[in-house]
Amino acid sequence: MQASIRVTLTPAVQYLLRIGDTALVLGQRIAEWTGHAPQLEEDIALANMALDLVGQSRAVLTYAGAVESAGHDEDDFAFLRDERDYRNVTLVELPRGDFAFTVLRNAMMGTFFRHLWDALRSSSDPELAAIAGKAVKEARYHQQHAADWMVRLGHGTDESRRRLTQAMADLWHYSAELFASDAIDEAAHASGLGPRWGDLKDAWMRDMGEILTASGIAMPAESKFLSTGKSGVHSEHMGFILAEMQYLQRAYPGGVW
Amino acid sequence: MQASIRVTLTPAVQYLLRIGDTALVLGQRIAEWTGHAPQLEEDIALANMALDLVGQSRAVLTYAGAVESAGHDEDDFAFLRDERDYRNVTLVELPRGDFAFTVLRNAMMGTFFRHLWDALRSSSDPELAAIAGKAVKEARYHQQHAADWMVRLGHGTDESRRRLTQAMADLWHYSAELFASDAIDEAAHASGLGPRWGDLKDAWMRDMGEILTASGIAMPAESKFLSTGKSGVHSEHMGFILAEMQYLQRAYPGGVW
Amino acid sequence: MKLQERFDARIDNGDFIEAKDWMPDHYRKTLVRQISQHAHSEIVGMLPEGNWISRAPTLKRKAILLAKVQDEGGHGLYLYSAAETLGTSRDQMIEALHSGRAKYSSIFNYPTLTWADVGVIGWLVDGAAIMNQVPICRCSFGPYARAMIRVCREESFHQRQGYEALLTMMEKGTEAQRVMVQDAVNRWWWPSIMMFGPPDDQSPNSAQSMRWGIKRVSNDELRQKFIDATVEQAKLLGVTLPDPELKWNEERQHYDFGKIDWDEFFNVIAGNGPCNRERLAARVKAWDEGAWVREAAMAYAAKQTEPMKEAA
Amino acid sequence: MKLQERFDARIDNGDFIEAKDWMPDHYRKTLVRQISQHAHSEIVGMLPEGNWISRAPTLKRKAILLAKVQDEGGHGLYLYSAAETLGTSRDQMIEALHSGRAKYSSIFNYPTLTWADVGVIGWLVDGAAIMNQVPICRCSFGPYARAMIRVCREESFHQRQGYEALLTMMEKGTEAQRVMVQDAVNRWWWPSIMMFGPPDDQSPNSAQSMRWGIKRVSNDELRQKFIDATVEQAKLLGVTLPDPELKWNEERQHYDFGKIDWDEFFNVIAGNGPCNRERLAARVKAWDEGAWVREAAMAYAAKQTEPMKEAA
Repeated sequence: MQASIRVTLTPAVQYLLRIGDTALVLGQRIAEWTGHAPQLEEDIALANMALDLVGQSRAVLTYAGAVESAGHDEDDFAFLRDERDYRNVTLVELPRGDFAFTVLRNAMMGTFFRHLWDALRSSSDPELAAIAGKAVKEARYHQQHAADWMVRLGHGTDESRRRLTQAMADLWHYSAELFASDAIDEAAHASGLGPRWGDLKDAWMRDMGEILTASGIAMPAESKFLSTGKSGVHSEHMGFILAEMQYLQRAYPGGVW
Repeated sequence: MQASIRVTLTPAVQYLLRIGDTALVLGQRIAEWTGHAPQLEEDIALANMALDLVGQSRAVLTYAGAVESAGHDEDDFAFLRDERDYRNVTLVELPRGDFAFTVLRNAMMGTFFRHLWDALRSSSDPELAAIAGKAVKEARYHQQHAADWMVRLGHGTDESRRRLTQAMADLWHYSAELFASDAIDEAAHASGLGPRWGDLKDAWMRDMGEILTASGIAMPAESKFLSTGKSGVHSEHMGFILAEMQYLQRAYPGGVW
Repeated sequence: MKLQERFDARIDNGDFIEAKDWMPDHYRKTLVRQISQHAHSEIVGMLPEGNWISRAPTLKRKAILLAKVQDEGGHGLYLYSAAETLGTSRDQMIEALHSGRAKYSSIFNYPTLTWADVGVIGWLVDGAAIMNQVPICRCSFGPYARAMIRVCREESFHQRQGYEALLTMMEKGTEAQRVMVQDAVNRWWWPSIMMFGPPDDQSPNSAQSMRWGIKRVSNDELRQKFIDATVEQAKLLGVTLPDPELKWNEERQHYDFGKIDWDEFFNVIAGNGPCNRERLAARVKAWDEGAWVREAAMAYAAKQTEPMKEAA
Repeated sequence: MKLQERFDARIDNGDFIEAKDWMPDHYRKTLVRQISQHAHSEIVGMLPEGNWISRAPTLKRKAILLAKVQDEGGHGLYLYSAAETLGTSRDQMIEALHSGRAKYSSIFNYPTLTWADVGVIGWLVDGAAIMNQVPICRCSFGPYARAMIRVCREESFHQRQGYEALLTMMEKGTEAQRVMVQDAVNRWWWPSIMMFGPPDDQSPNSAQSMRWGIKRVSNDELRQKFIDATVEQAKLLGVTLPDPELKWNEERQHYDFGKIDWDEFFNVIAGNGPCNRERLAARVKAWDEGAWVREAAMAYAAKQTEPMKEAA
């Protein structure tokens, strides 16, 4: 049981894993702040966000298991899948960085999820639409929370501005992957399962433009860098996340938790 | 195969695991510097030390397997043992810290191993004595390398002195565990397998006293803190070391590497 | 001393003292010390369990653990607020923690070594905490009593979750998991029963706190009550409590138990427990590394109010 | 131009040029660029493999990997020394790397995602490197040629170890391990054959380097030789190379192969590969965080020589 599962990677399953894995890995990273945040209110807010993301991931992975029809539950996907079968975007696997890094990533991902869930409310699949209906409210809060901090950091002190600017330099170029549509997106679009992620780009750019303007931070030019976590080619950070996350399931075969 | 092994923890096996595990975990920590040291010469020197320590660990764990007679090889011990059965001292599992922290720990452990291997050359067991004969030369070099850096840092700049002093405050109190003899030591002493670790304390204090004097650093008073890794009660860092180190063996049952 | 007399009368009458009421300095100081220590315990207590969030073995357990640790942060928040009504700021209390002047519950100076520790903390540590805290829901200082009501409700939920996690492993799990649970119980049992504090005859401040209605039940009485309840739960769970002298005393109608190693207790309190330095260092690091964030938030807030001042 | 003539004659004669010999400025600059780039490649190349030291699956493999990465550090050291004989200090070269002016081999901008990547790097990347480097053992600049002899000997040892690690997994391992090996081959094959550089007709500096005896064999010729050798090794290993157009051409007595995606190559060189930023950031971080150590060592060394000066 502790050997990895083989996933039948149909386009629909891949589309769902991209969503479920992105939520899970971002939740894992955000949860690292618990007990270590700059102030108690943020410990609580970040733990709450991580909890929302883990919850979204559970719903989507469970649903992916139903779509795959190979008997895999949420935990099989989370704990017994090889790195190469994980389909989250690379952005969410980067180490948590400082608070500016986390706030910017949360703004980018909160904005993305908000529009993704919003579009998924009209999914042809009622189960996914129902998951989206709940999740979109959470994503709106995540976006707002991060946007508020972006403004505070952008207009706070010289140091907070410097750190937020550095975070932009480190993170912005990972956004291209979010919108690089491919055959998986086309299939989801064609079946009505969900939107092409590329179709969310305009709304994302508009929101991020507003948040950046309000924070007094310039939007960088597009680069030719394109990360590829969505197709299972991750950064070198991913292996360490999974080693830690999956260790117990791997080391206690047959365990019931 | 990926489930943990059950180790028959006779006193002799425990005595050997303390040595083999301490070398292994210290080697694992020192190896983290590879590619990230302050200068290329130190990348090489630290990798070399890690290599020596892994080699010593392999020899001792293999020998422990022979003593245990349950068919466990070095890799069973290293990769399929639970944290609670690991018997290294806590000092070596602490995160690598800055270069001053590493240099001080290497001085403390290099000095300890030098005297331990020296005593083990007279082990009643010829195999362990042979391992010790080779290892003592390596430990002498590790001690010397660390001692040289202690002097440089102690008499270098204000910053290097401040960092070395901080490392003393963080590390020194972990030395008590090295010399807290117990029934395991008594049994090794009685059978002639090896010295009571407590009997190495005077020589260690003398060497460390010299190194500290040469570095212009005061020796702290003894505290009542006593770490307990040697009996399998580790710090919270240990679980993360093992999750990373053991992941592949745990995730690929039946694998041949 | 009319104020003092009125205060004493209200205490005797079982009335709540509220923040703006007159109170003796010593009462105020005792409360600030106790409530802030309690708040610090919640915050420091986030660390040993937080240590397992990234490694929780299922997504359900990860969610439960995240929610629990988040609740502990929430408890810290209410308790700091309750203490602040007495005129000491949260920053002052945190400074006292970081400088080592203020204490937190010594139990959090033990490490969480396995996943079973998370369940055992829920069962034993939260269980002992609730036993300690339920009487505080009737404490004479209103804001503290009200905070404790909410805290206790959530803690007892956590305790049930911890016990349920252990029960799952013991009843449905593998032999390796049962070994893990028993090992965790072995390590946490004695520290848990030390959580009620030193024996009554060595607890110097208890009498005054009893008199003031801050403390309602004695250390030894609470400890006995906890042990009596826990022995039964351990049986149901299928674990052994690591005390060979633990046995039912028909005459006392209580469980007798072995001698507690108070030297260990006082050594841990004195700073020499397995994790004292690391716990405090983790809190100080989070605080120091977050300084620029708090400064930025304050600077931004100040800028927002400036235009208003100018307009006034 | 007597010096120039004598230099040309020695080159034509196949003699070594030594560091203190006269040489044209452009020759010197070309060598410094090439040797330092080579040294940087060794140092940056420690990172992708170093990434797996803590996770090596057996202690033997951990030791082999540690020794290999250590050797790469050693290669960096000889190569920096060889370049230093030309009048540029190691610090200057490192500064050029960190500022992005100097390059390193683009292959190290790909991530090591699985343990099999470590074996494949040994087999393909070291294999390609050796193919590139063997001719440099006959390069016209003596210190570089001599450094390369030692480097090549060690590299070919590493290549055999990498291949052997893969063979073990393919022959004795599980199906999951074989899938892992094939996946790593799929990802590293094309970047490996790009290591020989752009096609000869797009390689502007090659002619001059050939003329100077710094380069001995053309990019395309080396690439073909590597492919021919590797196809046979792949068969023995039991893996497929991910190029459907790869097939023996009886007439050419070589393997034909598919079109190389040079856009990818130039995009990675331009800084947009998967790991460019992280590799450079890791090196800069190590350097910056080690500044105080180097300063302390220098300050200490200065203090040691001071008394001597005073005595003089």
